[in-house]
Amino acid sequence: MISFSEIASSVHQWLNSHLSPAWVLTVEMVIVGVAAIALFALLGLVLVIMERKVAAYMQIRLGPNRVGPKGMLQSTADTVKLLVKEGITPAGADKFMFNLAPFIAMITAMLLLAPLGFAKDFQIWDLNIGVLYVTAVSSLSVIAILMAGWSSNNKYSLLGAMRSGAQIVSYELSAGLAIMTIVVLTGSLQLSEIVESQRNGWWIFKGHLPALIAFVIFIIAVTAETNRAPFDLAEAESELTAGFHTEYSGMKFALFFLAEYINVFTVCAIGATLFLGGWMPFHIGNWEGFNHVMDYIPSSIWFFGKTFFLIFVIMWFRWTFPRLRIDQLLDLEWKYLLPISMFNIILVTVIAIYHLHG
Amino acid sequence: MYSTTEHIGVNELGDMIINVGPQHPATHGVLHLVITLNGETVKKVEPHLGYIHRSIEKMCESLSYRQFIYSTSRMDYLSSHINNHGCALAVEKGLQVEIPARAEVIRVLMGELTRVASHILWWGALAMDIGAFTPFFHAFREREMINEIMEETCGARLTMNYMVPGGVMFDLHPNFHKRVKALLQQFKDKLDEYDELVTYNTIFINRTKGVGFISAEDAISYGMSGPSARASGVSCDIRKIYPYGMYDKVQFDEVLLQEGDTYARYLVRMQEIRQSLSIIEQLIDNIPEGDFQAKTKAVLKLPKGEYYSRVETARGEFGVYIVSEGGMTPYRIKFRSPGFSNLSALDHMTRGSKIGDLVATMGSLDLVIPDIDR
Amino acid sequence: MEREELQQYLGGLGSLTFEEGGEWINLFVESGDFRALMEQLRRDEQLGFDYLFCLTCVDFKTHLTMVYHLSSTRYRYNIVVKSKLDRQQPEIETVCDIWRTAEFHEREVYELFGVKFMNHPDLRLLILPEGWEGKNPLRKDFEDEVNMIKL
Amino acid sequence: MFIVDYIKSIYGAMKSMGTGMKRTAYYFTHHKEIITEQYPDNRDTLVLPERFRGEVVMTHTEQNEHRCTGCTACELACPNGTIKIVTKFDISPEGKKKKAVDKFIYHLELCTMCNLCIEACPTNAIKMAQSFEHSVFDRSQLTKVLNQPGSKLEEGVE
Repeated sequence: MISFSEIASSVHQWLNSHLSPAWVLTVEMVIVGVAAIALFALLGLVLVIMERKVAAYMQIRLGPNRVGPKGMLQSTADTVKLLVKEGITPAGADKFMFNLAPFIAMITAMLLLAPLGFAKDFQIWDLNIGVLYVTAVSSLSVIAILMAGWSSNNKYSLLGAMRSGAQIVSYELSAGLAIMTIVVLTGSLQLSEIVESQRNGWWIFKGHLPALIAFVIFIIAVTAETNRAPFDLAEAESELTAGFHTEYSGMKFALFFLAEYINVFTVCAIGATLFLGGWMPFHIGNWEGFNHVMDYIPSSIWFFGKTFFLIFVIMWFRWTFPRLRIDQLLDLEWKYLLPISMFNIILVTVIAIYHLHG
Repeated sequence: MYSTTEHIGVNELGDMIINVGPQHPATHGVLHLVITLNGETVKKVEPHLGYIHRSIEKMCESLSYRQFIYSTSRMDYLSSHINNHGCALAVEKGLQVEIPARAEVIRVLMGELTRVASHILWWGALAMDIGAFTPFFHAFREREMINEIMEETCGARLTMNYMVPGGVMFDLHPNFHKRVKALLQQFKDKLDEYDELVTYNTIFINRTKGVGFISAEDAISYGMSGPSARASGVSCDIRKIYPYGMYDKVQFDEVLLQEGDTYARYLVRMQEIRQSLSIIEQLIDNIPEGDFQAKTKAVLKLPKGEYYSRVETARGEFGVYIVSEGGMTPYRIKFRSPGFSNLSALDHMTRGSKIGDLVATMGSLDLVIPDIDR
Repeated sequence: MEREELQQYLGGLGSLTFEEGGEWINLFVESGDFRALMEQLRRDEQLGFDYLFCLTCVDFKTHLTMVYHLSSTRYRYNIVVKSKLDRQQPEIETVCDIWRTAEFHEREVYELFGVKFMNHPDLRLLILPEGWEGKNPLRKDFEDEVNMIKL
Repeated sequence: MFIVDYIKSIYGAMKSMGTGMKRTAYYFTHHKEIITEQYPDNRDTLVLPERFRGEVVMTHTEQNEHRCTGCTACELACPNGTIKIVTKFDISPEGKKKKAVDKFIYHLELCTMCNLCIEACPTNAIKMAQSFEHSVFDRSQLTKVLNQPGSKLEEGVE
């Protein structure tokens, strides 16, 4: 069976046999860049249509069903529409900052892709501080939002940006602590090693209660960090019309939109890697036959399956819950999530010291 | 109309001034609020009205007593039938006509259906204000059933114009009974679902409890009425205190809560849906036979004098004040709309709260803008 | 109190004239005594008219009449207080510190009828846009060639 | 106890959200509950109730006869000036002049579908049709003449 890692290594060998090592690296980087952008474009389209369909079914509607089979090309059509629309820069805006912000949002979202293991031995950059890199880069996204909100010269945008700043900075903490739980259990910051450590069971199953608590906190915190409902205060529709991207239109708006979905994808992929074993198949103890069938499913399908399940959960939240108020949002973080995750990390340290985990 | 600092956007104290509306998702129409903000905290709310003012009162001065009723449907379009009822009552007071029992029952039935439809839509809209989108679509499912009943019997879905002085325009449609029964059954199943989705949700409770508080004295002083006032413990249900139509012959409770906050207003309306359904349940099997319209003259002339009728719409007390000089048209009509008074209390209720609270409070008042502007 | 009793009681409050007929007790008061009477109606323990449910004005071509519909939530009395105003210089004391709902209603009457409410804290146009000061659309002699369609 | 309350509040919150999510999950998996009507596609099967008020039409028999005597009762009953009746004088066989309708002009753009004209008509000449797709590109197309050209008053209608 052809796997991603085999394709990658064959491409690598072919390039090595024809070019000098420096050129090989350059060509590979270009290939990776193009592949990443293509993946993002595709992911954006898929996630938008998925969100709309999930929302529609939960709201007893049909959802998009006109363009393409069952409306599956709707988001493509929307993208084309947004591409040809005029991108207006408001007269009072800080033009440079205003036009820069959507690209920063996009670039930070793309940077997060680097350490992800999409399939077995298929990773762009397996750096040894992968987890640290993820937490560090993901907090950059607040800069884009603040920039967009401030430079728009619109009071709604400003309010939205300020809300989002407070929100992302606070939720960084508990998201980081939830990730630390797994780091403590694994003893490594390298994402490939974390995946490898789950060969005999995913952390959510063998990590006892602390891993479960950390998982729940992680999901809540990343929902907040990506500005998704019920934590979408930055764009709170009924309060601030569209929040920080009120003034954006056309492709600049689409980039923000895309960045939001890419962020959702990357944080869900990280969640899947840390807690649900990344590309590791699902195994049950000694059921050899069952485990064999599970092994037969390609690792990339496992990875994307888990990621999309988490994305679905986050969408599920969005279409069920009302929005929190800004003070309640901060209450939730500082009074509930942070103390619990601090307590949790002590608990997990005890478990790790006594080697109670599998 | 505007203060000079408004164009700058910041006042002398450094507070930010924001225009919410006339086009804004939270105002459900063309309401324009100028709010003064200190960070996230609301310091002052000032409504600017008139974006949909059609001067219905002036228009009615040139319409006959048969004709003016239709225009009141366009005021509070969500409880148009009850508005029409109020107008018909005022005209009938002047004409001294006896309304057939069947017409009375039909009027009350339709009125309660309208109330349920209005409350259901409000439920969805409030949930949407607070950030939950799904309830809005679920609300439309039940509302659609009521609209279909209206369409079948009255001939229109929203602005029915089913009321004529002396009764109603048509008899009930043969399917009416069956459809209302189906509706009652549907609500039995679905009202609990509403509770699951919204009422008991922690986020919803946190967003609404203690938000937009108004005391009973203030509610009376601001002239509030309807569910918004009853949530503060003000007994003001016109159906109970000054019964009209059939309301003195049916069993229902006036829902009163003491908390006076957004959650109480929410609960009052949810309870009122159940009360209205019970009224419908009592009446649907006991519709008396007979005429649906009393005989009236082709040209109606009210004797010289003043006539005031009060009805309870989904939003509160609706009053029709007719001054007649004895002619074919009213000399002066004043519509006392519930939304206008309820809106005047908004500033008092939201001072010192957050923007999110302002939106929640505004949603809980159930404002319909054409009703405010008239 | 029954209607007659109430009427008697009200008669003792000052110089009023009653109008016969009508659903509720109608009382006329001179605009000079108006403010004192309204305060009494609100504060009197026997009456307690705390709910102003309708405030409007009627243009009778020769004069304007302010109409206040009052209700007492405690005793469920309803009365109508009226006051005749001069059509050229309509002026009356505000009641918006007694019933706060009057603030908006008086602003509405101010722009639609041109009645000036003395001591009103914020007497500006509420519904009509800028430039409508002094034009009073609900008066009987108001003409608008463009928007009014005569049937 | 503070800790007990704290845990209880967390549990209660989780439970309430769980019930909400269960409800949306139910609808997500039960596609039969979908109530969407796909309007332009279901035109063929769309049945409007017979009382639905779409626009005013004048009924004509197969012999191109209508029942309108031109009494202008509907014109007087209309609150918006939607109906304008232009009358003419027909010469009856006996040589008498008789008032008859020449043009029944109906302004759909002014009509609020209040049904008062239908109620006022003494001869049941007009009725409400169920058509509701009224949009046109030019406002003048909304002004209609309801009596068909060459139509006559039905025999026996006074």
